[in-house]
Amino acid sequence: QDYPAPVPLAEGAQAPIDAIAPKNEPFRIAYMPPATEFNYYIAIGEGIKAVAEEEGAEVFMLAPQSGADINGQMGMIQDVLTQDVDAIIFGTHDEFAAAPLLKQAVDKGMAVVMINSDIPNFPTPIHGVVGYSQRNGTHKIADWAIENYGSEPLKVGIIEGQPGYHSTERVGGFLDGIEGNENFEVVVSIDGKWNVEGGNTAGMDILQAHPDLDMIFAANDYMIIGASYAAKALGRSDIVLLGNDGDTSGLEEIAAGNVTATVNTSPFLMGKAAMHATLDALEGTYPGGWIETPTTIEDSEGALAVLQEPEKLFPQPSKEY
Amino acid sequence: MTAPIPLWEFVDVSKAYPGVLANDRVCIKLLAGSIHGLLGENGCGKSTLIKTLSGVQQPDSGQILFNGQPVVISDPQAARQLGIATVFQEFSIVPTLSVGENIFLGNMPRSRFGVIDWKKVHADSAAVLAELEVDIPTEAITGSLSVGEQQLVEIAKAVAMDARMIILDEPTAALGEDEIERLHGLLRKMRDRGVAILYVSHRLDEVERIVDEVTILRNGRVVRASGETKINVSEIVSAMVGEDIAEHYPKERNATQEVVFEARGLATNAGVTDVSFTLHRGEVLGLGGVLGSGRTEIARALFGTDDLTAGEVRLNGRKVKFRAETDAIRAGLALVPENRKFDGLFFNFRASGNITAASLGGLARFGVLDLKAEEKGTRDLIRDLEISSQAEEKTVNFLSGGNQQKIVIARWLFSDAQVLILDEPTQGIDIGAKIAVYKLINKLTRAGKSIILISSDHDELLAMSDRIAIVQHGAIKRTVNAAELSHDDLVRASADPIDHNHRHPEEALA
Amino acid sequence: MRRVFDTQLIGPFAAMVIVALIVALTTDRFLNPGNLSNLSLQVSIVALIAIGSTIVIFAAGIDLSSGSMVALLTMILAQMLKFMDLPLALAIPLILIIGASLGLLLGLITAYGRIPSFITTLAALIAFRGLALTFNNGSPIFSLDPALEPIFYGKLIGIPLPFFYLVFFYGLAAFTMNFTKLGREIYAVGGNPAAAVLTGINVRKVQATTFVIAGFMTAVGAVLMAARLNSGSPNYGQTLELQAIAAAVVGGASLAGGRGNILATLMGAMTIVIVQNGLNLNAAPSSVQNIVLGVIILLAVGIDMWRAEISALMARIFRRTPKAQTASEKKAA
Amino acid sequence: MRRVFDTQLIGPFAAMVIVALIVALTTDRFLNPGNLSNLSLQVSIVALIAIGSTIVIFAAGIDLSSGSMVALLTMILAQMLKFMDLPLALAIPLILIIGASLGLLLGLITAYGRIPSFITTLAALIAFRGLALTFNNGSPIFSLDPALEPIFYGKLIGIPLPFFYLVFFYGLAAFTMNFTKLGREIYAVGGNPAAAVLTGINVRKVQATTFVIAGFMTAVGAVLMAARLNSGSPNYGQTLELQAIAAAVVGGASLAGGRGNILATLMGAMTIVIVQNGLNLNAAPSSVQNIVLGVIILLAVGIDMWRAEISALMARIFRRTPKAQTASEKKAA
Ligand SMILES: Nc1ncnc2c1ncn2[C@@H]1O[C@H](COP(=O)(O)OP(=O)(O)OP(=O)(O)O)[C@@H](O)[C@H]1O
Ligand SMILES: Nc1ncnc2c1ncn2[C@@H]1O[C@H](COP(=O)(O)OP(=O)(O)OP(=O)(O)O)[C@@H](O)[C@H]1O
Ligand SMILES: [Mg+2]
Ligand SMILES: [Mg+2]
Repeated sequence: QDYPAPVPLAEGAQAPIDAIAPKNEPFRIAYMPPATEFNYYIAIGEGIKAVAEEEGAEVFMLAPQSGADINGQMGMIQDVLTQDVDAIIFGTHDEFAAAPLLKQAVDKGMAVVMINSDIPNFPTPIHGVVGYSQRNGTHKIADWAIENYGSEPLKVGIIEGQPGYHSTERVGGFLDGIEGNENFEVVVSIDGKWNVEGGNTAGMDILQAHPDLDMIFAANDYMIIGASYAAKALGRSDIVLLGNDGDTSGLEEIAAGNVTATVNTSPFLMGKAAMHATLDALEGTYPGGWIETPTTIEDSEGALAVLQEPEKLFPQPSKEY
Repeated sequence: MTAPIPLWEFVDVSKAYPGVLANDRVCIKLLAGSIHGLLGENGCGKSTLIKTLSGVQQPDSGQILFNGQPVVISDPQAARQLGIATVFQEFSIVPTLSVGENIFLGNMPRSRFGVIDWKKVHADSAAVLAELEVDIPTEAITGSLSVGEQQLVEIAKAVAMDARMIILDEPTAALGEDEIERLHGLLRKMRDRGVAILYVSHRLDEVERIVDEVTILRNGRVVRASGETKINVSEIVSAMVGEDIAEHYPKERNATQEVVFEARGLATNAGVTDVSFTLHRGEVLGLGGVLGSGRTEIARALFGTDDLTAGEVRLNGRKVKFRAETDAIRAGLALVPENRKFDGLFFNFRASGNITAASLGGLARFGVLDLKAEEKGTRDLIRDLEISSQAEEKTVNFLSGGNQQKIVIARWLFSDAQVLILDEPTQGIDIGAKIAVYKLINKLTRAGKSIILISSDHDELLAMSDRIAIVQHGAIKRTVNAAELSHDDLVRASADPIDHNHRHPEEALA
Repeated sequence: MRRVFDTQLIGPFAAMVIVALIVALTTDRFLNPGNLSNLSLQVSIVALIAIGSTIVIFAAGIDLSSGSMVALLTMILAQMLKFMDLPLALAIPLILIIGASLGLLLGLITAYGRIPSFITTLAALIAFRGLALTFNNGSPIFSLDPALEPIFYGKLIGIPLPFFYLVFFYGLAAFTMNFTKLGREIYAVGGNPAAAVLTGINVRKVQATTFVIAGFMTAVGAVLMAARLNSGSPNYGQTLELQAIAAAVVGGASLAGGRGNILATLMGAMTIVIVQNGLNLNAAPSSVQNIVLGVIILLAVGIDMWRAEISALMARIFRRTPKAQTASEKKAA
Repeated sequence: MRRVFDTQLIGPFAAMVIVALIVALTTDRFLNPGNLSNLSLQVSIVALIAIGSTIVIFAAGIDLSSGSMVALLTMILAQMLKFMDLPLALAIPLILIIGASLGLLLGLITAYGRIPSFITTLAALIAFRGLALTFNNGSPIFSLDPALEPIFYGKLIGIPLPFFYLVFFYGLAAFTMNFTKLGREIYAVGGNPAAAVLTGINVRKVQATTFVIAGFMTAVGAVLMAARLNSGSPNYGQTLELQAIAAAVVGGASLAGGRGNILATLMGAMTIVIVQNGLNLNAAPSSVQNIVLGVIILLAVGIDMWRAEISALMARIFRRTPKAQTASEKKAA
């Protein structure tokens, strides 16, 4: 099997697989992530492309540059709806905005699969959801942190993403994980805007305001990379820095010792799973439901191991490990 | 006989700006059916009085009486409702709009429901222009017209209001003799209809012809009320300046035989068709012609602004080609443009920056300016030319028009230009400042520099030029000694159709 | 009518048609009816906001605040609908009033505070987004009111509703600019404010009014944005102000003020959207979209600027048939 | 020296000091030496870019492109270091040359194409970011060169290097503007371009030169940005152009051109950064930061505009001691 067995979606959230009516030969599939600004979605796209090449399907990617440009993404979905595509693999920062358009897609007989998500009850019925559990991943890294550093009191800073589902879930998972542990005290939590620049500024600022911070958790790898430069600049090489994603550059930073650990969510493999499921849906052999892709916690050793298998990564590491 | 009640009367009106008392207890009576001249040096407060009467600003103290009753003119709209129409000194047309719309701006004819009646706008404005004997299409975009035409639109705008009081603040600065005559005709007609007219101009010959009475201001005060001065240029001048001025045109003759500059058969796409002349060391060559005859365009052609399509220019016997203004300046030419406000001055600089602007290359070594030399050179010039000493410390927007004009000319003294083209150098400056400019011209020619003088003031042109070139339709028709030309000759010559006897003009030497 | 559809429209119209032709040649999906009605949805928000931006430009101002104002207004609308349970019929008029009031505030600061509009609205661009973040802890508010969506996605006789909004508001704007006192005063103020003062036009009031119009139209755009996305978010509308200005500029409005045709802005907006649509239909990456949009802005303004040079060049190229001859040829025919 | 430190600096300097005092009162962390050296890091990138933005403004232009250009240049630098293995000593000069060349391109289009700089640089704002996205599939490039970081984080005699860059470039800029032909010509062109033409100043060349300077300073900023984050990204520098313009404006540069002091821009940038730092030290959310920044921009320009009114008001409030009296009192004392 190319992917783990799917879990059924919530009541009424499953669109009927047998109503999917592909029109093209080979299949024409649109990959529509929320933004091109995140390597993460490019990595998923590479997984999708890899499978498309194996299986002989046609894929194209369409996404706005900025993740904040939801209006732009809706415009693109609208433009895709006027074309004869057979399937849409999408990710969005605003499911309620996308719902009416995706409903139209389902009604037109397209297969609609959501990636990088664990929402079992998308506001309109769709065919499949592929992704890791956002909450479980960061819960795991909290557990890992307790195991490795939990023996003495720690002051923790959190760098959130821009407000929304992903930020809430990831930060929520981390907070759930450390809840009840007296040694963890969250002293500050601010927005790092999902990017390196924002993470750097946020890191600079929270370290200025709380020079006694011991640990920073950021809701993605870019922000923790940005924060790592701030820590370095302030001579804080002792601070524990935790991220989320398993972005290649994030892993390289961990291998280099600049960042402590991350949740590796293997976007490339997620993309492969999503593409297999979509093709199966078009063939009528996919039962529908949520495919949970695995997550692991990688510290410097683990990161090295992952980097030694570059065929499972995108982008490629900058050097051979 | 009891004096009639004036239509408008100012009683002890004062108005101060930061640092100046622009109107100081001014009293003036404006009678229906009379053209009232308001005269005085630059900055004596004429425009201030007019702005007060037009509702643009409120007086600090004093009363304004309308038919003997005190009124408040709260804004320009109120002035309009009280029957006041004003042609302001600063252009107040909107260049992006059509002529017709400009004429009715702020007062557009509207149908029921408040919808603008465009048919009526154009029909009515065409009628007004016809009354002025001006041939401009009402659909034309005003900004594309010549300066003179725009000025006529301004006047049409005031006429269209059918006002009982018309105020004209230097309406003729951009007009030629011909247009001035037509304007005067119209004003006389309106006066005879019982309209009150307030008229401001620095061209005293013209004032002498049109006004019925004059009020003279000095430093914001009325120095001669209506009826106290005979309407005659020399009386007016001595009242304005406060002393007798013996000679209005102190012309010195410094022309030599040596040819410095020569143009042969110049033509451009901007309207210059056939321009040939020679200019001698120390000579003032006047360009005479009607409005729009293309004198400014000749200046532009000589200065490298417009590309030549035919002909050649020689400097000191050698053929030169100016691809841009920079080339002309480097070769020793200078242009004092007709609109010093828009084309001449840097209002963000003090006098020194303005004076050295054309000589930065000479002041700099490896790109670094010698600020000491700049300071000293400009201080000397400011003293030499009797420019207000304020100019050393303040930016030039604080200076009077005459001082500003001297600074623009000083720029070319500093750069040591050999040939100066002065386009309307005395436009809008008072008689005292005019004489200063004439003396400056003498100083220049005495130092061996040559001058091309463009002026719409015929008396000035005749008096200050050594020779005069008659310009028609962008071509120089002939060149004659100024002494051999009378005022009437000049008017006739420049208005003449092409004179076949002078197709190949023999240049007359001074 | 000749006044409304004047020669200023020829250029932008030609540009739009040329761009549409090129797109139609690259993909046969462009001209299918579904896509054409899709276009009117795509253009609607930016084109409606651009009405205000253009009118501000006509009066020689500039409005950089509209994108942030959209974010702020969608958040206020979301707040009203989701947490205050106001009915739509009340919330929407309130949003329009708030938009107009914010515009009024900017207008007053600009006109009566004598602060250049670039600066006033730059400050607003920054501050409004900050204000938007104060609602709901800066989190987007999703899933507002089921009745909101049809405002954007609804149809009347098979035509998307936004098409009618465009017709209505552009019709109103064209009428205002060409046939009312206010419209002409806006042009006069943009063309020469000093002259406008002297002719008794209340210049400050007119300037402030253009910002009220802009605020109102931004609110209309914000309501459509919230309806389209069924949510409010402090991140919405980023760079929307630049797109609206781009529409005006591609339509030929001069930033110096005083001239331009409001309908040309609609064509400018259409041109931009057609290009984006064409690139989307051809699955061009967003990098290409940005580059093409930049080039279009330059070209549109450039062609307008170099009109004289271009026609001189054309004349030289087609020298054998100078104008006079063509005219006589016509007579002969 | 009187020329460089003229009266135009008093206002911006006073603003900076007042803001610093307020911040120092709200938090004792402000004045600790670590934070002060942090300030010079925080201000450096925007302040260096603002040198170019301000000089463009002096010549009556505007540069909206610097933020996007930073993104593009960090991507090119990253490409050079990571995938082309160029040494830093070659890559950095190349980036500075590319920045200046892009500036030249914008300058040529603006000056010789007669397109308003707002439009040229608006097009560039959009297109440069598109260009940045064409590298590395639009993904950021990390971990460039270990030698890059010290350029930003390094110290000399205990003082962060960016402090020296600021001293050097602001010194150079102040010298250029006050003591060189080019500086004088820039002010002349900004003050009255028509008069500048007629005095033989090559206006177009001067305008183009201001954009070359802006491009070069943006490249300096881009190198520091890449050094700070040891990476290149197509997302860097968003709204940086607005921050740079805000610094110029808070420093008192008039958007109409022709006047202003370049050192005032440094103070403007400092004022903004001190406020942000103060808010960060007090853990104020970004919403408040935006609102405060907007208000500061308005206040700075407003105070400049209403100087006459404010002093009149002050005089009325302290009516009992009018100027004349104060002077005589002084004499008595
Ligand atoms: N808006 C203003 N602010 C400050 N001072 C002013 C203002 N307008 C005019 N002044 C000053 O008031 C005085 C009178 O100016 P006004 O324009 O009335 O003179 P004028 O007689 O019309 O001169 P001109 O013949 O040059 O037109 C001058 O000293 C002038 O500098
Ligand atoms: N900058 C310009 N570019 C193109 N055409 C111009 C320009 N300035 C003036 N013209 C045109 O040239 C013609 C003559 O202009 P103008 O009235 O200035 O002539 P002139 O002979 O210089 O007049 P004056 O006697 O006032 O000096 C007009 O038709 C005008 O439209
Ligand atoms: Mg006057
Ligand atoms: Mg002329």
